[in-house]
Amino acid sequence: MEVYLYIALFAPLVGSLFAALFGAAPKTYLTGIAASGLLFTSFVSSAILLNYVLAGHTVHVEMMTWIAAGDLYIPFGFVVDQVSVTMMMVVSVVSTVVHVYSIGYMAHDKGFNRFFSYLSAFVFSMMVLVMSDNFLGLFIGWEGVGLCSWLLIGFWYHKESATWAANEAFIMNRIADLAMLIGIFMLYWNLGSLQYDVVFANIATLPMHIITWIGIFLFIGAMGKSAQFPLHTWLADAMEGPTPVSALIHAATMVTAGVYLVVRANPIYGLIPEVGIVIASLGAFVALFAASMALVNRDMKRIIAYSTLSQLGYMFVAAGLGAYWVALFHLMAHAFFKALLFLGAGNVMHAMHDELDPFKMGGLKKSMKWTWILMTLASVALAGIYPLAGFFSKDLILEVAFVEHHYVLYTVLLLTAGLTAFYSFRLVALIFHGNERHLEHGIHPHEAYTFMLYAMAPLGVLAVIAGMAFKTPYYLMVTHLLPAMTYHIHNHTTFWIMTIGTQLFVIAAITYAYKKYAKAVKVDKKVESGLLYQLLYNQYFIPKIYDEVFSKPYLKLSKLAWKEIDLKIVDATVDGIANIIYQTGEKTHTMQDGNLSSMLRWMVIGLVVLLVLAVAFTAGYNAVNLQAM
Amino acid sequence: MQEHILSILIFFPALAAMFGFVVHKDSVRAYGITVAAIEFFLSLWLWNLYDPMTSGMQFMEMAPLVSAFGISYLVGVDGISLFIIILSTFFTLIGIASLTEKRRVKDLIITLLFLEMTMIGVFAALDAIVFYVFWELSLIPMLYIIGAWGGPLRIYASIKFFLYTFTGSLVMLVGMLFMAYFYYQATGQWSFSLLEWYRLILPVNIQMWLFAAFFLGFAIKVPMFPFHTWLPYAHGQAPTIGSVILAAILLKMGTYAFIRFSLPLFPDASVAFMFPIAIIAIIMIVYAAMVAYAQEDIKQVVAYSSISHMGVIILGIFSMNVEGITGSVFLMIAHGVVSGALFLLVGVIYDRRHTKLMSEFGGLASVMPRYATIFGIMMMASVGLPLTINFVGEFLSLLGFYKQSHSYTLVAGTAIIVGAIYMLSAYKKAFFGTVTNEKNKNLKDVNRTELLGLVPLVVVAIWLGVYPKPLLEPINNSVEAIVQLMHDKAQTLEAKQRIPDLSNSAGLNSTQEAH
Amino acid sequence: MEITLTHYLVLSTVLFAIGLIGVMRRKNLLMLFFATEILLNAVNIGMAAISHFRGDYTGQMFAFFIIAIAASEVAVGLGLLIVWYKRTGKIDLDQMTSMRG
Amino acid sequence: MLAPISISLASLNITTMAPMLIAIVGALAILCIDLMKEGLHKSFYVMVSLLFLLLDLGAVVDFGNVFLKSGSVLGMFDMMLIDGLSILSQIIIVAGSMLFIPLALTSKRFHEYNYPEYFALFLFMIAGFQFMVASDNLILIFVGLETASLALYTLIALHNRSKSFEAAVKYFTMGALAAGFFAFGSMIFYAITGSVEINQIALALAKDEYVNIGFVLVAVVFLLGAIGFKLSMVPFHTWTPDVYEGSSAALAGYMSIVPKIAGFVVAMRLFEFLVHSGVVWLQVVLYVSVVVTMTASNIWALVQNDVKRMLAYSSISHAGFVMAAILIGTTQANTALFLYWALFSFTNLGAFSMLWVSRQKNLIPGQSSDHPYEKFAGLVKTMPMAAIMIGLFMLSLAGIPPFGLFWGKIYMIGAAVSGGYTVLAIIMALNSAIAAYYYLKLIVFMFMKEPIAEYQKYYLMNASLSLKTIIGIAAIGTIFAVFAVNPLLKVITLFVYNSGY
Repeated sequence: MEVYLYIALFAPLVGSLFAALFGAAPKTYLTGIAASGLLFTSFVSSAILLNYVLAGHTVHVEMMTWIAAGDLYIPFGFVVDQVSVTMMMVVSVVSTVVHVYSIGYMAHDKGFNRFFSYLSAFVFSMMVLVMSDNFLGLFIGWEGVGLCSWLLIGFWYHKESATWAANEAFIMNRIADLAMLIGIFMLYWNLGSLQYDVVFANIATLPMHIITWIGIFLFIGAMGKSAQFPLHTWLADAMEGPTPVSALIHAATMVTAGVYLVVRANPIYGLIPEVGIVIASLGAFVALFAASMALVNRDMKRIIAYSTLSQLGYMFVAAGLGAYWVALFHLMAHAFFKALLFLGAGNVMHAMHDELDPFKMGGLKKSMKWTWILMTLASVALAGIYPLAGFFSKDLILEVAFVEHHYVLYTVLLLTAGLTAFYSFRLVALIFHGNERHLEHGIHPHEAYTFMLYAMAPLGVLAVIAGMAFKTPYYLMVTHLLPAMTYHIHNHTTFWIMTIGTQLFVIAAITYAYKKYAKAVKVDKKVESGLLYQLLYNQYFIPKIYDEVFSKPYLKLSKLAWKEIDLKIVDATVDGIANIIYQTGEKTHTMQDGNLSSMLRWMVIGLVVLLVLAVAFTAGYNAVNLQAM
Repeated sequence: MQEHILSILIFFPALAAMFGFVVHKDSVRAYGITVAAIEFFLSLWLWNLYDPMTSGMQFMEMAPLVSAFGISYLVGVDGISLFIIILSTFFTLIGIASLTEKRRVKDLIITLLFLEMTMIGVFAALDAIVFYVFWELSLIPMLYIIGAWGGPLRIYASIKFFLYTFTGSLVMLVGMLFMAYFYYQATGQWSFSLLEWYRLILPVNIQMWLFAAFFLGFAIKVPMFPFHTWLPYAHGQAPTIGSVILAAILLKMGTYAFIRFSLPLFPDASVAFMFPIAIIAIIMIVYAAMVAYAQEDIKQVVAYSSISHMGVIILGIFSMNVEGITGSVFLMIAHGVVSGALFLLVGVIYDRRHTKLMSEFGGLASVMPRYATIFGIMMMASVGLPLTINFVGEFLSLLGFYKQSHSYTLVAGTAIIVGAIYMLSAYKKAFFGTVTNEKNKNLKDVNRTELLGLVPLVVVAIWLGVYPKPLLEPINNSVEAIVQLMHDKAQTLEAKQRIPDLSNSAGLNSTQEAH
Repeated sequence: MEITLTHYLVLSTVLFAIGLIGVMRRKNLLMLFFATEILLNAVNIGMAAISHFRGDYTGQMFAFFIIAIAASEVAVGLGLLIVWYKRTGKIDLDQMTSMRG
Repeated sequence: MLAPISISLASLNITTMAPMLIAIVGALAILCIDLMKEGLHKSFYVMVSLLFLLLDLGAVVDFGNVFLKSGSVLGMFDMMLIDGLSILSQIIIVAGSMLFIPLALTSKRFHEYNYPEYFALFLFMIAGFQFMVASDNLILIFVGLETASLALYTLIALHNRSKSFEAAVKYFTMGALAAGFFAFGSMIFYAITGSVEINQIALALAKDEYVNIGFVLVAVVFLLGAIGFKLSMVPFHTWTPDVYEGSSAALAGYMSIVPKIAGFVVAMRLFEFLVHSGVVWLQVVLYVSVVVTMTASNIWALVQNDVKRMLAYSSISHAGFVMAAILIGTTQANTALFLYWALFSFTNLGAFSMLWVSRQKNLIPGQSSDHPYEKFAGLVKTMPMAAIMIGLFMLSLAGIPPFGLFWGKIYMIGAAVSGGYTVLAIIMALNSAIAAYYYLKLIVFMFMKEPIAEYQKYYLMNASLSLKTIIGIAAIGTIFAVFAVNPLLKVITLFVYNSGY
């Protein structure tokens, strides 16, 4: 089995390096095909491992020593257990799909080879992240995906906005990474190891406040990667990257790493339910908060990004409330339909010559039938309509909140579910229904390459069946490792009222969205100039606030530190001391005026001064001696 | 020959430099590369001969020099100095091999070879005066390199570099003499041998003063805030090769000396000064990073980034535990590789455009993709991405200091944030965007000579990031000896508590007494 | 009034002071040399007097040596002065400032 | 009535004067030879002088052996005192002179070397210095001092340029004033103790427990003025830069070394017993004057435009540095003094010789002095070896290891540290840093600037084989000093310690 583990892990790396070989060469499909093929290999290996794990085994290997200093010992160790194999499957499936899709999507891009190199490198990092058997190994993947995210967001580096967004993403993640490092430090100094098994076995022996702090710091780390408030702004900006990237990284995999971390560290969080409540509350808040921003946005990809953010909130609610397997389940389901949604958006963008404003589109279902179907499917799944994936995973979270008696959270999530349905179908309606507004802009859309659609097909299937088909086997498998909590509303009436009510609520939201946007778009000036609309449209002014409160002052402070402190105080002091010495020389060396008289005078003055000192000293000396006598 | 390998390593370049006067100026570059390569392989051989399981000094050589005053030629290596020596030979080789300077190459190469001697001498010396001799002597070649091949402000920069460092080290010299005097009082004999000094247990108040005296010398060299202002000038004006050596090796002398002198000689004072120094280190980290962010000249960005990274090294050293000190030694090497490479990279673009202002560039990624890639890798290494060389050192240094103080480490840890800010924004300014400047349209990508220097560095930066064990193990063993020594010598209760006692732990199996 | 050693010494000191003042004030090189002679001779008086009062000849011996030295000094000094005068035609100190700083 | 004088010739111990007599005989011989045959080439006189100096040195070294066997020797009515200090300083004086005298063999003609009197005066001067150090009798010290000084004034004046005369007159006049100081100081000591022998004075003072402390201090003030003048302590230093500038570089170098070591020995004899007797005033005054001398002259040296003047100030600074030994007064410090000076003489010899070889006979228009910094601009490009040599000497002067002066410097600072003068040690160290600036300035000009065409033809214009040899010796002495330090230290410590210092 270890062989499969290594294949699953390193096949993407090989793909990346292979593509990198052609980095500077002109575009060749070979790179794309090879990378995709290797990923497929990785997927197959993962599947084999999944099979193995399903049989109740786990694989744990230690490849080699990485860091050993003092008592610290960190190997490159990898573990395939119920949790990581789930993640591996998600990652390898989505990334294989995205790779194949990208061959078409990036076909006309100069940086084709480079793109596959980055993309495969990302998959490798992600694999390291999920498969590592210790916290620092996870951190390698953690930073690795950050790097690839930076590379891929800024893939079109000639665009100012893209590079800016790339840097923003990287730096924001770094802020969170610091907290994560601190969490790791705390683990090490308190437990003497960073291996999962050692840590989780001994964590309960620590005092409560230390566990709490560890939990908090690790969660802050997770917040960065999963773009939780207040570190969320980078995710929307990250949409500057190519759309497959958004599908893979910023929807399906990387952003869920935070959730994965919390799930993985469940023995820690299990001990500190208060922190769990905070996580859940923050998750719920983000779910609503992000959904609200998605309501009015006029950028297709940003809408989906906010939706992702919102769904991440759901996952954190589940994780925070101790329903780790639910969180992981939603993570998986979400990965499928959200990636699908993004890839569909990619098709639309291609057809629309990179136009992103859905208000400039419309009626695309004629020319892009399959895309329409797939995106609608994904949206339905996202909205959580029975029997698609979202229903099983998302509604489960609502139930968790309800069962755990967190009715506020439940209400918020319910409301968000409605909002989700609304904005999802607002988007679908705007793009695929109504007038063909894009004709005004002289754009003639066309469907994407067939193989791209075929590539998307598995995701479509998964979006439909993932919930229905996988829930039970998944539950059985993963609860070997995660707390096996079941969330059943024992009162059947309540259960049915809740389920049907939710479904009706969601359907109502969908209908409203269709009604409002499917025919003609009426721009309501009054609403748009309203405070609420402006607030939402400008993302609660948070990017602006960050800019004003952090970025600009930091730059100003930096300039101040350089020009005023460094040059005018620190350096000037040094030069000042030197100058004082030099100037003293300049001023006083005129005492040597070359005139013999003054030279003689200096000598006599010296003598007289010494004489005076001698007399004074003698007088003082005698006085003291007299007193002594 | 094995027992004299250190002396050979030290004096071979100097001898070769003398011979170099005879070599014709057209062939001198080949000569320089040959000598540097031989020296590099000698240093590798040293590594090969080195027993990584032993913590004490190896290949010791001793010859009395001024026996009446206790000065002797005493050299040796342990895990701490071994790799810095190899780094020195490595960078001299890389530096000469990728030399693009056209003016008076012969003088430059001879100077570099002399410089190599002094660098190795500093790291191999175990006698305070011999150490001091090489320490001071290293200033002169550097002075010449900056002053003769530098930019428009080169004379100001070189003199500032020299005088500043010289002033600090003179105070340190007084400290050394005092130390020797103290030894004389204790034993009735003069000695400047470090190993002898290690045996002394000094009264705490004397430790404080001596620590301060040594500190000044080392701090200026490192350079620590607020003694750092010579560095931007030196880097800004120095030719590429000068900056490379300065950043890669010369700065390490200060931090190395902290480990070699300050910690084992003055354990109590080190503990007492730990937090003030940590504050300075934090200032270095954050403040230098901010200043770097404000720079307009890309070389200055790298220069200030050095200060910032040196802050982390200092923090690691004063963590007083094996993890931190091992990390800081490793980070010295890592920072040497990375900053050296970055300066080489800046040199590449400077050779083409004769400017280092970022506003002059933009969009280089499309004109010089290979260059941008290598720069990117090195930048990421500098930022401390895992699996690159810097991460191991930074992680261990911060991890080490976390044991001493949580809040300080939290603040110091912002290094990974602020570091990313200035590096990424500089990279963005220079490499991203569209090519707006006409002059940049037809720039040539890195050529073979330049790759000759850069590729090995990239390889090392990643190799040691993935597999740092060959270095970490010997470093760790030697650091354990030092930490144990410090613990044994510590007198104050605080010091006893802060410095871990390794004698009970399993880690000491391979450790012997340092003397 | 009996003349004691103190008187001699005071005289010596006064003469020395006069010499000093002369050294400081005189701008004429020749006069300056005279002033230095006064200095040395002031010492001679003191030496001779002390020698007498102590009944010890060392002081007188010293005085003789001082006289000899003073004489040679005059020889050298005047030599220099003459050359200087030949070259510049002046023996004014204020002219002699080609080197300074 | 005079008592009958009966002195045994043996007790006269006339051999104690042998070294000086050799020098004097040499001088007289040169004069006689000139009477017999005129117009001999200067090389003849140089070599004759060298031979006599060699004999002189041999005699001194011989005394060294005697001293090691049987301790100090007195002679000539106890006027002569051959102890370790006098032997060491005589060795430095004679050896230093031997190294300087070949500098007369320039390739260009300088008119003073055509006079045999020049060499005769030179030997007289050496004899004078030797007398000065080989006695603790104030009379003999005074006589020696004046003999040497008068000869030196003349040597300076013989350079036969307007500036030389000016220098000679200045030096002479101030020297006369200093002589007055010395005489007056001696007189006061004589008045309160009835003796002019330093050890007698010390005994007498100790006996009455310094009851006349006021007068003692006044005497000390005058002697300090006189010795301070010789050692160029601030503010008695004002002659130094002008005289160095006015005289030839060779002679200036000589002046920076030999007269000063004589002065140091006298100062050691005169002041150390007072310091040890706990005369706080003197300690304070010495402390202050050491610091002021070092620092002030360093600061003035910074702003000089002429290398020779810079070196003049630098040698004031070095003298101040070494004066610290007298303040500290331990054996280690006194040893350091001799060690420092021995090493200093090699380096300074080299530095001034390098100026001397590039001396031009006439100034070019716009040139204000003999050796402006600009003259050396870009030297490394035109004459790399010369530049490296000058650079070497400058680095040594700056105290950069491993060159000569560094070892003197650490031993001296080490002495200060062990003597309990830690602050002084730090001041001394920091002064080295200031000093580094002006030495570096020359290096900067040589190595980092472009050559100026007009000056180029003057480089090494004066060089001849003998000058190069001397420079070579100086360079070897400077570079390999590290190997000489240990034997030097051992010998010096032995001599100094056995002399009771």
